[in-house]
This record gives sequence, C-alpha cells and structure tokens, in this order.
Amino acid sequence: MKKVFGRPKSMKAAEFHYCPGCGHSIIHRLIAEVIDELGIQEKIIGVPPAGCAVLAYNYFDVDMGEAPHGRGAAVATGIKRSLPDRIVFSYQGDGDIAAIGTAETIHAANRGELITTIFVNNGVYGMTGGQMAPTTLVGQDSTTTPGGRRLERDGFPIDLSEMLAIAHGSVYIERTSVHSPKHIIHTKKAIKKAFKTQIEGLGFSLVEILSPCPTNWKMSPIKANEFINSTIIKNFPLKVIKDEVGKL
Amino acid sequence: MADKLTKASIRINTELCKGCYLCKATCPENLIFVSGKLNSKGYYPANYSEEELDIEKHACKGCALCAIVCPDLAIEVYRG
Amino acid sequence: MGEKKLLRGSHIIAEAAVRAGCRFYFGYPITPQNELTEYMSGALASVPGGVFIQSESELAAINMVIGVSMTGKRVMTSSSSPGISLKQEGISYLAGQELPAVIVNTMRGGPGLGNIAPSQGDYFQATRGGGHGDYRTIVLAPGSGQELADFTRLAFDYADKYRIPVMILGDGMMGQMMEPVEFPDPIDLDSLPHKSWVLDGAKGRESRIIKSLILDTAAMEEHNWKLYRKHEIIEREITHVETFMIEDAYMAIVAYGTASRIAKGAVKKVREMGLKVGLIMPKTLWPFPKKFFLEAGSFITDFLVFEMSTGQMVEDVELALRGRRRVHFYGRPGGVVPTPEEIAKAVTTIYYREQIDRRD
Amino acid sequence: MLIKTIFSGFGGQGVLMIGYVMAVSAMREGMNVTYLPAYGAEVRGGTANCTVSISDEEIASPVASSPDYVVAFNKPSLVKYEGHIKPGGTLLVNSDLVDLEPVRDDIEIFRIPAITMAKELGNEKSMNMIMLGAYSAKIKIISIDSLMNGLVEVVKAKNASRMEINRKGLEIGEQYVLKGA
Repeated sequence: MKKVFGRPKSMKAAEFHYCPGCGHSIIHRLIAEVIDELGIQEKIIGVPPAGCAVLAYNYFDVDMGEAPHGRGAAVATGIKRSLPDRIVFSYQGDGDIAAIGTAETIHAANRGELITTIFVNNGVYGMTGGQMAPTTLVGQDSTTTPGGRRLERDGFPIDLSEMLAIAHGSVYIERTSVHSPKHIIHTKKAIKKAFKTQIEGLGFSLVEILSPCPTNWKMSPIKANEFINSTIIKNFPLKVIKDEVGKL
Repeated sequence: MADKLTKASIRINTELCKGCYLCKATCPENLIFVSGKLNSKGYYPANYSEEELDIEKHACKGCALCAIVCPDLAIEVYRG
Repeated sequence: MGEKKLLRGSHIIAEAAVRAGCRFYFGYPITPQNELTEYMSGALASVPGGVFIQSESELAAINMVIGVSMTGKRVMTSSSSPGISLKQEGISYLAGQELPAVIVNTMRGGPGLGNIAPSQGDYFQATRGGGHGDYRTIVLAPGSGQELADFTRLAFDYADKYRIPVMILGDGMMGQMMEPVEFPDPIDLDSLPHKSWVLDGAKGRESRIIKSLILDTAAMEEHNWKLYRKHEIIEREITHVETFMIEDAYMAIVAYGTASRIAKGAVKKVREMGLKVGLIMPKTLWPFPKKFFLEAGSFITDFLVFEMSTGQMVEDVELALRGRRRVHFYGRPGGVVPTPEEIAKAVTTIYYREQIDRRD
Repeated sequence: MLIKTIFSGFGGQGVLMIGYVMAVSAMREGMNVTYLPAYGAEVRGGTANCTVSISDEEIASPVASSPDYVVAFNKPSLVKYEGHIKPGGTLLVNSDLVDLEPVRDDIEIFRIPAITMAKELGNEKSMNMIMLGAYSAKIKIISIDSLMNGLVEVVKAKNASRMEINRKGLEIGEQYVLKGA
C-alpha cells in the first residue's frame, strides 16, 4: 500500500507542543503541504509571532526569523524587500496582528507588500493564559472578561480582515476555519491561493483562519469545533473578503 | 487475508496522540476507538487496529478525514 | 578619498552609509534628523538595489531593519530621542538575535517630548543597552563632520564583524552643522565578508532559525554568557579615545560629541592663561575607554566631565577611575549649548579651588 | 584667525544661501569652516539665520554667542543680534528694511540700501548678493572670484546672464563698503 497522507516534507519530525485539539498545528500542516505542493521549500522564509505559535520555527523545515510581538508584517517586509524573489510569510495570532501589531499590518497591506499573512483567530490570548483578545466575542468569557466581554467596557471584537480589505494594496483576503474536514480542506486552498498571489507579484495577501482553543475556551476539542460552527462564524463570517486576483 | 479485503488503512502513531478524539468523531466508518492503554504522554490515545474490528463490515476507505482533522500529525493514511 | 564637500551632519551620515554598502533604510520623520531620512530617500533611489521605506512608526522601521538584517544585507535606521525609545524593543531583539544593524540617534532635549535642541541626555539609554535584557550596543560618538563619515563606515564594519547593533550617537548640532568632509570611496558590495548565518531560503542546506526566544534556562544563560564574552572581546578590540594637550596636563576635561568641540575651545582659552588643562574625548562610549582613564589617572589629578545633561557619562568616568582621582562635573541639560567661555570659567574655578597648580 | 558671523533675515531673502556660499568659498580657499543653520520652529516661523565660522585653525564650537559680524536683513534680526556682537565687531544692516537705528557705539555699523541697489541692478532678488559683497569687503579674506566659484558650486547654476547679475551684485556691494558708505 502507498502512503497517501503523512507528514509534509516541509515539516520537521518534531512533536507539536500545542494542547489537544489546538488548531495551530493543523494550520502549520496546511502551510507545509502548500509549500510542498508549490515546491517552494528552498525559497520560503517564515516569520513566526510571539504567542502560542512562537515555537512555529521548530516545526517548519524552512528558514524562519522571529519577530517581536505584533511586528511580523514589518519584519516580513524587511526580508521581502531584501530578497524579492523569495516567498515570505508571517504567521500571526489575533492579539499579535489585531491589537499590538495593527499598525504594522495595516501599513504593510496598504503598501501592497508582497508578503502573505496567516492570521490565526482563536479569540483568546492563549500563551498568556486566556485573556481577552481583540477578537473575543461579546459575552465570551476570558480571564480578563469574567462574566463575558462587555461592550460598554471592552468594546467590539475587531474585524481586522475587513479593515485590511479597505487598504488599496491588499489583493486577496479570505476568512476560513479549521473546525471541520471540509473547512480544513478549503483553508488549504485559501493558503495556496494567498501564496500564489504573492508569487505572481500581485500584492498583499492574508488568510484569516478561525481556530479552536479548547484549553482556554474550557471546552472539549469536539465542543470547541462546534462552538466555532454554531457561534463564532456568525460573528466572523467565512467568506472571501477581497479578491482582486483575477482583476490584476 | 486482511490485505485482500482492505483497500486502505491508517496508522496512528499513538505516541503523538494527545487524545482530542477529533479523528474518532470524524471517521465516517467509526473505525477509530480510544485505546485503554496510556501513552507515555499520559493520554489514552486514539487507535485503529484491523484485528479489533470487523473488517468485512467497516473497511477503511482511505478518506483521510481522520488525518485531516488530526492536530498532531499522528495519522498516516495508506491506500492501494 | 574624493574632494572636500561641505555637508550637514545628517547628510554626511547618510552619504557615508550608502558608501559603506547600506542599501536599506527605514525611518520615521522626527526633528532634528529629518534631513537624514530625506537624503536616504533620494540616495537609495539612485543606487541599484536601494530600498527606502518611510515607515508608519519607529517600531515598524526597526523591525524592517530586523528583517533585512536577517538576510545579511547592510541596513540602517535613524531617529531622535523619543523615536529611539520606541526602537528600543527592536534593538533588544537585534542584540538577542545577534543581528548587525546601524542606528543613528540624533539626540534632542528630553525627557518626554522635550525640545529639538541638541542634548546629550540619552547617554545612559545608549550605553546600557537601552532596551530590556542584559546586552550592550556599540556606541560611537563622532565630534566632527569628518568623524561622522569615518565612524559611519566603522559602524557598519563593527556591526557585521561582531553581529551586534551599533549606535551612532550624535545630537541636533552634529546633525545640522555643515562641515567639510572627505568621503572614503564606496565599498564594493561583493568584497564584504560572506555571512554564514543568513536567512535566504534553505536551498541546498539545512533550514535556519534566527530567534531570541530560548525557553531552556541553561541555554538562555549560556546565550547571555556568549553575549557577555562577545562584549568582552569588543571591549578589548575597539575602545577608542582621542586626546588634546594632555601630555603635561594636571587636569582634563572629559567630553564627547558636540560637548567635546566646545571643550576644546575652552582648553585653548585656559591654556592661554597658563593652566595645565587637556581634553579627553571618548569616541566609543560603549565600550567605554576605562583602561585609558586608569592610565591617564597616573598623572592627571582632576577630571572635569562636561556633558549636555545633568551628568551621565560622569558615572563611567568615576567607575573607570575607581575613586582614585577627583571627578568634577559641569553640565547644561535641556538643549542648552554652553559656550567655550563658560566651560573655561568652570575649569578655572575648579583649577584654583583644588589648588591644582600647587601639586608639585 | 577665527571669524564668526551670523547672517539673519526672513525666509526667502536668501540669508541661508549666502551663508552657505561664504562657507563653501572659504572651504575651497583651504580654510576650516562650520555652517550652522538655526533650526526648528524659528525656520518654519519665517525668520532664518545661520552661523558661519571661518578659521585657519580647527573650529571648536560652531555656535557664535558673541559673533564678530552680524549681517541683518531685517528689523527683528537687528533687535535679536545687535546686543550679542563682540565689542569692536561689525554690523551690516539692510537699511531698506531696517528703519531702527542701532544703539551700540562700540561696533562698526554699515547701512546698505541693498534693495534699492538691487532694483537699480534690475533684479531685486540679488539683494542678498549685495549684502554678501559688502560683508566680504569687510572681512577681506575671500575674493569676489572665490565667492562666484562658491556660488556656482552651491546653486549649480548654468544660466550665464543670471550669474553675471550675481557678480554685479557682489561687486556693487563690495564697492559700497570700500567707498566708505
């Protein structure tokens, strides 16, 4: 029998440190599969964030350069401007990209930097222990929103991808999810399209991926995926937010 | 005998498994079960074994959904 | 060396950077160093491979610097005091990741927004690392137009050689003043030493990681000791100080940058009065020329540290002399540039008060 | 020898430019020079000034707290700098714009109707050249030819007729002082 599914070539043999049922490692795998399929393992440079995915460089068998919290887009900009023929991606969580690094992200998108951003939205600060994220839903519990996020105190969850779509330099932005096989398969397609957008030199591309955090949501992995399906996608609808790939 | 009947199979690296059981919930053929034996991490890993199942009724089709949802790259899928 | 040109300090640094092979500059406007950013925008547009971005913030600029540095190319950013504070996050990362970069601080009055007049209030920040963590950056303190050019070239060389961020510490006066300068010839980019650690896509080799996160405490400790050992080597190899009329001096003014020019004028004045006073000008503020001070302390009894601050470098002078000699201080903070006459007066007062003349 | 001069006026009068030309010309003559423009809010507020130091020795401070010369293009400049001039120093005033009388009696004062003279020359803008010519006649260390070379280097001008007017401006400024105005 032939192996039809296994560890992608662009992933190291390391065991993931993520919690049971975490979406990060699924997303890592999808990125690695896309790298393999596009044959760009020797051309790609990744920029991992601070946060749960800070150790992403232990899993990807590609060149990786760490960015300070929130500065992924700026570090990726530097790498890409220096090496325009390489593929550069930043991997960023919601706190990283939509709170502390909002400015860097919006301006990179607006300049049309030829980078791809993988934006993992799990609505919580995982690594620091479950505090409110900019994307935490109204009413959703976190360690800094006991009793749930309150509008009058905490404001609205931020629609960063929609904001980035307004930027003239962004070309392809899609929100996907990894809560079911169907959505995982689609997410991979979106990542592939985002990388291709960069390879073709069209502009800034980003895939926002709704991802479960069973530990901090205090749910079983299965319940966490159900929560995405029943609740989160109502607040963060899955859709192509911007696609000008065909128009360019 | 088993080779003849099985068109596909999976292999779970139970040492990588953290017991989220997303694979078990996803398998359309209900071929994945929870092992009664702890792995070295301390989880009861998901497992798949042709001997413990009625292959005639529940043969793995190699759909790979289990592997697709596995966050820990613990599942390999074979066909052919 | 080409012909002499009359250029303002900010332009001298910029031109010298391009000639040193810097093809990447990222910056955010802040007075009094905007002319550097402006010059780079034009200069990098006219050299092959030149990249200039006016970034959205100082944070973004220093992080773009990190990105370029990871690929091994020569890269620079510049700012003035409040902007340098913002860059400190990235400078700490550069130090932790052992990445070379050149950062120019054209100091202005502070704290807070302060003013745009020349100041030397950022000495502590520059020489103690500045950001979080146990690290140092090389700090160069040019005092003339020519030194701005020469030290900019050196800054890039040191950064590459030691894989460390290097800061050129100037002030509004150094940045604005025009002085004649002769530039060294542009370097041939291909002549630069090969860097074995860069990120450029793992082609035909193992993939690489550049990072500063080291969760294992033993490894973190070793990393810090490694940085420390590097700092020790740097202290041995590049400490630089210049002197003026100290051979027969009983007393020396100690000053850097703009203050050192003014001090030189003061020394000339008091020498006319017969006072045996010289001048010590540290050119590397980190590493501080400690050994030199110990040696100078064998014949100089009194050191007057003059700074455009309320006293920062004076602590390094005291540390270097270890209490063996009298250390005096004269400073004017907040962007006030004292005159040579004023310093001469301060020198004279101390000279007679301490009866320095009668030591023999 | 160390000569410190403050050139002061309002933006657009070409004050910074003649300071720059002076500094470049002196540099080309092998002298040490520094040129320090006033910086910041002042520049943007409309007034402009610069300090030029020329010496045959190394120049310590580029600041002139008590300048040897002040070239004042307008009234605020006179008000601001008259008191700072070194005793025995020199003040050159654009008398067309300064109706105020200088009060110092321990300095040499030259009143130059630079705008009137520039109009006679046919180009009001060469007023700054007239002031520069007058100044160079006083300091005596830079020739008109040197200044012209400096000017060509600074403005990179190719227009010959324009440069001829500038030269005339320098010359009539120089003559005005030499004739003992």
